[in-house]
Amino acid sequence: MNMESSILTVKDLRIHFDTFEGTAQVLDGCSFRLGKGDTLGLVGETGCGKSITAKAILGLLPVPPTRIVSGEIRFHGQNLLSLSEGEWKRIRGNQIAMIFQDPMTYLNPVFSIEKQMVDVIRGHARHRNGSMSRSEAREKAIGLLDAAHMANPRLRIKEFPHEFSGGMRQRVLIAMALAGDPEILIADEPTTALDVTIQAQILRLIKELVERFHHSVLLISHDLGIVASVCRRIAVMYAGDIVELTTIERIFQSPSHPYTKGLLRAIPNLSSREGKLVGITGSIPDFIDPPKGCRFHPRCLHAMTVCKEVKPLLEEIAEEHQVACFLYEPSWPDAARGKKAMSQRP
Amino acid sequence: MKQYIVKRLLLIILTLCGLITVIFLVSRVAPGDPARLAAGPDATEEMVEVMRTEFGLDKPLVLQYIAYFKGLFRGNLGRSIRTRRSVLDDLIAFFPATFELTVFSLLFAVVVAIPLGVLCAVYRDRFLDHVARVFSVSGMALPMFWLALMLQLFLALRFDFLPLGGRLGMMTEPPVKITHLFLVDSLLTGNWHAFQDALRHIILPAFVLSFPALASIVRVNRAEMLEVLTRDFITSARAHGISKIRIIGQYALKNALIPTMTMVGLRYGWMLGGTILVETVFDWPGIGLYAVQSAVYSDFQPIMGVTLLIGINFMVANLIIDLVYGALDPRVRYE
Amino acid sequence: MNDVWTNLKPSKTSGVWAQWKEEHESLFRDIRLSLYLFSRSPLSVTGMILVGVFFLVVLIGPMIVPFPEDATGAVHMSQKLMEPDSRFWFGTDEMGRDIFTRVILGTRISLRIGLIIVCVAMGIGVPLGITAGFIGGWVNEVIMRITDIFLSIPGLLLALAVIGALGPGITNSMIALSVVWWPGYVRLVQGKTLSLKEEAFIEAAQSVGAGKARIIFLHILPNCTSPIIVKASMDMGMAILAAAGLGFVGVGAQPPAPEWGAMISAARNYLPTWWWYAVFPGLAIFITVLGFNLLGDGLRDILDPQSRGYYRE
Amino acid sequence: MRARTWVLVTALVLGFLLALGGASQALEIRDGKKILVFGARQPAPNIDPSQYYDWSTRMLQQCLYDGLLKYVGSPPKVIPWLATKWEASPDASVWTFHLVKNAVFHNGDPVTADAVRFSFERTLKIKKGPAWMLLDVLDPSGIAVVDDYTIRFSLKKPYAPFAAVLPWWYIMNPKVVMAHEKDGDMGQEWMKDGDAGSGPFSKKRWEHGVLYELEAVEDYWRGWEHPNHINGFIFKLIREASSQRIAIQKGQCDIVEGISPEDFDLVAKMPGIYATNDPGLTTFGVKMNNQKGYTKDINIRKAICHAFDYDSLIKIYNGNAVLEDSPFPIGLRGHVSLKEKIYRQDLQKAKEYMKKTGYPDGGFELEYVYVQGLEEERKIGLVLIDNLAKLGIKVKMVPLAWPNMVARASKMETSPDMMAVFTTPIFNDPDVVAYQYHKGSWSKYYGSAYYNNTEVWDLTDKARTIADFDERMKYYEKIQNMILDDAPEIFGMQYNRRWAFRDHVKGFVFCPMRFTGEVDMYPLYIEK
Repeated sequence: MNMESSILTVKDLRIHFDTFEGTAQVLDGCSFRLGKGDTLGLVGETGCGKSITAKAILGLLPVPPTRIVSGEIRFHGQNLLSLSEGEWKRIRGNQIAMIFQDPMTYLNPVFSIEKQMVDVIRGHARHRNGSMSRSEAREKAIGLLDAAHMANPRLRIKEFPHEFSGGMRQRVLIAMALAGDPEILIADEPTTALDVTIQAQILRLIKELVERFHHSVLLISHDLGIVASVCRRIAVMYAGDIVELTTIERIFQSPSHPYTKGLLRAIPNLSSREGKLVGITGSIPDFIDPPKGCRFHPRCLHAMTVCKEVKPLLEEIAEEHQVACFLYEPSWPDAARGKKAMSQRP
Repeated sequence: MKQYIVKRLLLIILTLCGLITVIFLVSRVAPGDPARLAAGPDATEEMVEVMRTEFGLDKPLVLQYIAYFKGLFRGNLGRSIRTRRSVLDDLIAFFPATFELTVFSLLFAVVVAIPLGVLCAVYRDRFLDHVARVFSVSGMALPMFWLALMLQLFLALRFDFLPLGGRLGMMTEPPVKITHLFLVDSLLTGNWHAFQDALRHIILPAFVLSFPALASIVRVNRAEMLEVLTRDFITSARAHGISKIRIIGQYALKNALIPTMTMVGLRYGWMLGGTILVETVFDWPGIGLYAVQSAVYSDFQPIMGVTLLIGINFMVANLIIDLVYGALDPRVRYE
Repeated sequence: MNDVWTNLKPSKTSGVWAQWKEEHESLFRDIRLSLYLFSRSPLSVTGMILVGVFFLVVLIGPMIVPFPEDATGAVHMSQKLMEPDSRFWFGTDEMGRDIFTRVILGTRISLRIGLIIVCVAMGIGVPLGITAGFIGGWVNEVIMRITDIFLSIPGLLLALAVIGALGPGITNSMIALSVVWWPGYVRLVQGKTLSLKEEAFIEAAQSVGAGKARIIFLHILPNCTSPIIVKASMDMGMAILAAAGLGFVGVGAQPPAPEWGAMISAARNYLPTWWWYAVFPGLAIFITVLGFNLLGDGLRDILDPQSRGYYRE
Repeated sequence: MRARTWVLVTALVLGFLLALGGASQALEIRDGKKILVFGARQPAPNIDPSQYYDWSTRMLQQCLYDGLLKYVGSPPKVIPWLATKWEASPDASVWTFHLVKNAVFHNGDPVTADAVRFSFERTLKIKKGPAWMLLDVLDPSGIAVVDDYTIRFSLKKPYAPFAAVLPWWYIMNPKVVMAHEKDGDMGQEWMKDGDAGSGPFSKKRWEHGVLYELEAVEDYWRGWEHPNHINGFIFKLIREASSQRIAIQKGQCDIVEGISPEDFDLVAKMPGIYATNDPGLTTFGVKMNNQKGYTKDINIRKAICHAFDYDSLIKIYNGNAVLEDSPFPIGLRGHVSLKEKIYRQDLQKAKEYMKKTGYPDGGFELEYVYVQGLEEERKIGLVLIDNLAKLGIKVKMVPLAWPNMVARASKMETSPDMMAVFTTPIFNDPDVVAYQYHKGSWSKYYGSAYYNNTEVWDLTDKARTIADFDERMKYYEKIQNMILDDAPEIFGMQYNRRWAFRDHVKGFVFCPMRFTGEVDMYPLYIEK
């Protein structure tokens, strides 16, 4: 896939998070691209930095304690990180919209769905510098809810979040996300909070909508299955690094990174939100002083001395297939490569 | 909803009965001899007896207790030994002043404190925030009566623009009594002079009385705002490009107001207690002053009357607050 | 953010003892966190210092005051109402007594008032609260209804009524204030106990057949301490304030005791000309109470974060 | 931006306050009427002359009502008022009064002998307020209306001071009172705020706990002494000494009654203000329980009398007081000065007396009971603590509400070791003071010493039955000496009665028979 067609480019993004115990390096130089109509899945254990990436793209990270140390997020060539709050507002919802993890907590409990959606819709209208009357906005909201397969929206729109089931709320959130018909839709674990049957419905909904409105999608999940069902490409994330980036087909045919392999082995019990992989021994490392070199090496069965020293970078090992692992460095040991790798580290 | 209110009211009555009992028992521990005071210092034994029968103090405790309840239903709260008048009359005469003062103070506190709290939360750890926090912490540490004296000393004395005490200038004819609240009445009757005078008189006491309330409401509101602003629905609102003003002024504030309300209700009660001190300093002719003087005289019928009245006030206020919840929070259901 | 946090924590494992271990692991962590937060909040530190100074003054007061006898009933009519100067730092009062001396020695009275009221209140409130919360049922009902009665009117008023009966005096005002103070603790502890009863580790403890007493003393009480400590430290200030209030309306401490509130009420008659008489005791009250409040605040922020920016009576 | 808004807000608030700022006015001239403002610490919740009196109440009663006679001037004289003249039988048991013909009540009814009879009867029947003064010498049956303007009192037993009592028995209009009678209460309920009098002023505005306004009866039957007499006055409650001081200083009041001695001296020097300073008849004494506890021992009592620093009393009043030199107040009819005998501070003597007791160097504690909130009594207590410490006696200060104090005094067992008491002779006759030491006064607050000397009692009883005053004097001289020797109390001082006036207020006449703050408003007039 080529540079030009990509509308969102995340390059070498480093995010640190200050806690009283020290600085957690939660994102350590992650890079990926998202093309037009492209659907990319971001997979990894809970807390590997997926959500942070997503929030970073929408500039929703609370600063402090988070700090964006380096890197850039380019949307149509414009670096979002350099935007003012005012400019952000034009992007959010309008061009890039987000569907959140937990529908229970992402709706304001004290306002009716109508009010919340109308506010959103009119807000967008204003940014498109054309205003919109309440009633118009209301009609549009009802339309969106309908599109999100909400049973008799005209009535239910009056209700308050606590009167809806989890699935229904997620539909509301999706409808809201669509309100500004954005180019990019970021779905952060859109189904994890829901029970399995609902999950399926919601996924189907998202797929359908994507096909209908041709959004580019960044789907974040800890569940390979889910990603596979929606996305064309996939990025595997481990402890703040993208370790493997390729298409769905390849990931299942020839998973390359040891961690990816582990993931695949672990699929059955992956959805158990324990944040612990049965397939792989040990658990996600401490972000405050992460392992030197490859962050995965303490858990890696194939760990070599170099892994403990040098941080591997994403390297093309095949068409549309990048891996960050020294196992796939053909001419290793090679001081130069090592040095190059070193020089990449801040 | 209806049953809920009824239930609450019943509970209030129950509590009041308990309250009466407690105070009644307490009151009868009093060593003093009320009849003797009523009779006057030079009174002969014979005269004291006259009083004793008149106040029903010659009957055994139980009978007095029953008698008190009986009287209560007939709207008779007994008689004050100090003022030699029916307690009910006194309360009717003095309560409006207290009510006006507390409500005015509370309004003042709320109107100032809530925006201030919001601002502090928004500009957390900025100059304003620090100032407001120091102010709010010290607000609760300042002895009301002392603050009152100091204000009298510096505002009322040094610069001569606020009166020292009282409810109206002694030359100002009180406005026609409709609600018995001077500010309201004078406005209703368009008596601008009286209104201005009443306002001038209420400013200092109201400020002093509202000070602690103001402080604590700012604290609560600030804390709540800070907490709410970290919630997910705020993030999503931002993600959908809702403007900052709206997020803070509506989405966050409405959530934050719910706990704040509780504090407001609580503070109303504390204010009623505070009147004891403030009215003493500002010579405000309300039931706080009435209570103090009665207590010093160990004149008990009035104390019971005041306790009862304030108890009712406090509990009803809290009931109202709970109803306000409903308006603020759709999740609240009254069972 | 949340997922990062969960990962900074050690992963959960099941089982009573493991849970115990976890309890303690997190305890150390909490302590580290506490110290960090506390030292980072200037207000808390100020409070700490003020309270420290207060206790210091209580201890060495008698040694540093110029005229100790002035606090115990000596009078010098010849030097009444003298302005503050090098000899009488805060001036003298209507009986020619050194106000500085009396203010300093007043700390002892205030401390006594605060401690006694808070301790008595806790002594009554905490057991009742636990009983109510733990046993529940009608016991709970009865206790809480009674508590409500006492909470149904402002404390100061109730105290006033009680004093009206017992007669004025410092002891009586302390009794009166204790009488109105305990319900706060019942409410606090009862609520906490109720919520704790639901907690996993309590149920676990019960499941392994731990006795009621054991549960109360090993599980519930320790978990109530933080809020209690916080409230106590706040109440120290509030109690002192209330007692001063009673002293001011003239039913509190009696002469010649150098109680601040009483001093101010005597000083009223000498405003505005002899302003210093009223000013200094007031400042003393203010600073003391401020100290305890700030300290309480700081403690709450670190010990009892869920109760957030305020606590309820 | 924030900073600016705040500045703005504060500016606005201040501006607002300034806008509200009103000048405080002195004497109010309301549509040409001269209305005085009298600042008082004590309310008058019940002005029924038959039910109650204290200084504030009686001040208003004196304005609304007239008595047969009236006290004026210092030394106090009893002058005819509603009565023009009167005769007493030689044994002082039958008294006849002749009334003025032109006196009318506020509603126009004439003041007749019937009204007088009614008023006395009412008070005697209700048995409240001043009733005690005559209760055991006069029965309703003893009151006879001779004709419309003549009335005769036949006492149960001879009572020489009878006439001296009458100024405090006010005459009420029977028609008005009985018109408001509710279930046989003789109009008590209504008379609390009612006006059934014939006095120089009538009721205008009654706001309990705040103020009472009275207006002059322009065609008062006795006329007015000065053309510029006041047309009314506001009895304004200002409970705090310091507030009163500010009120007079700022001219919000024209007369104030209760500011601290220190302040009196200050305001007296201020422009536009003058302060009177007249010796009063009110005595301060520390009554000791003569029959119970340590103070039962006369030597301890004398020791205490000698240990007490009398000058501090004067200091407390900033020099505006005189020490008593006899059990009877200086200036009271029948007082005899005992300068050389009276107790003064002399620690030597005090210690000697202590030696005669079981406790040569003390080591016990005495209670000092005083009225809650009475500044002077509190200060005196502090002085006692200081003084008696020198004898090794500890003093415990016990402030009590007045009723509790009276209650404690009412029984010998509970009557305190030492009790601070102010007493004002209710009428100008030595008997009134002598009787305080009579068994008949036991269980009264002024009898709290439970003074026990039958000889003194007999003399007192005898003296009150003699009509000829010079004859009586012999007895009273003896009585004063005997009481002094028994040292039943610390004989303290008589403080000066003080009021501060704006200097346009003229015509004030001091009369020591009136209570602490009480002012006779009738003679006042304005001069500007």
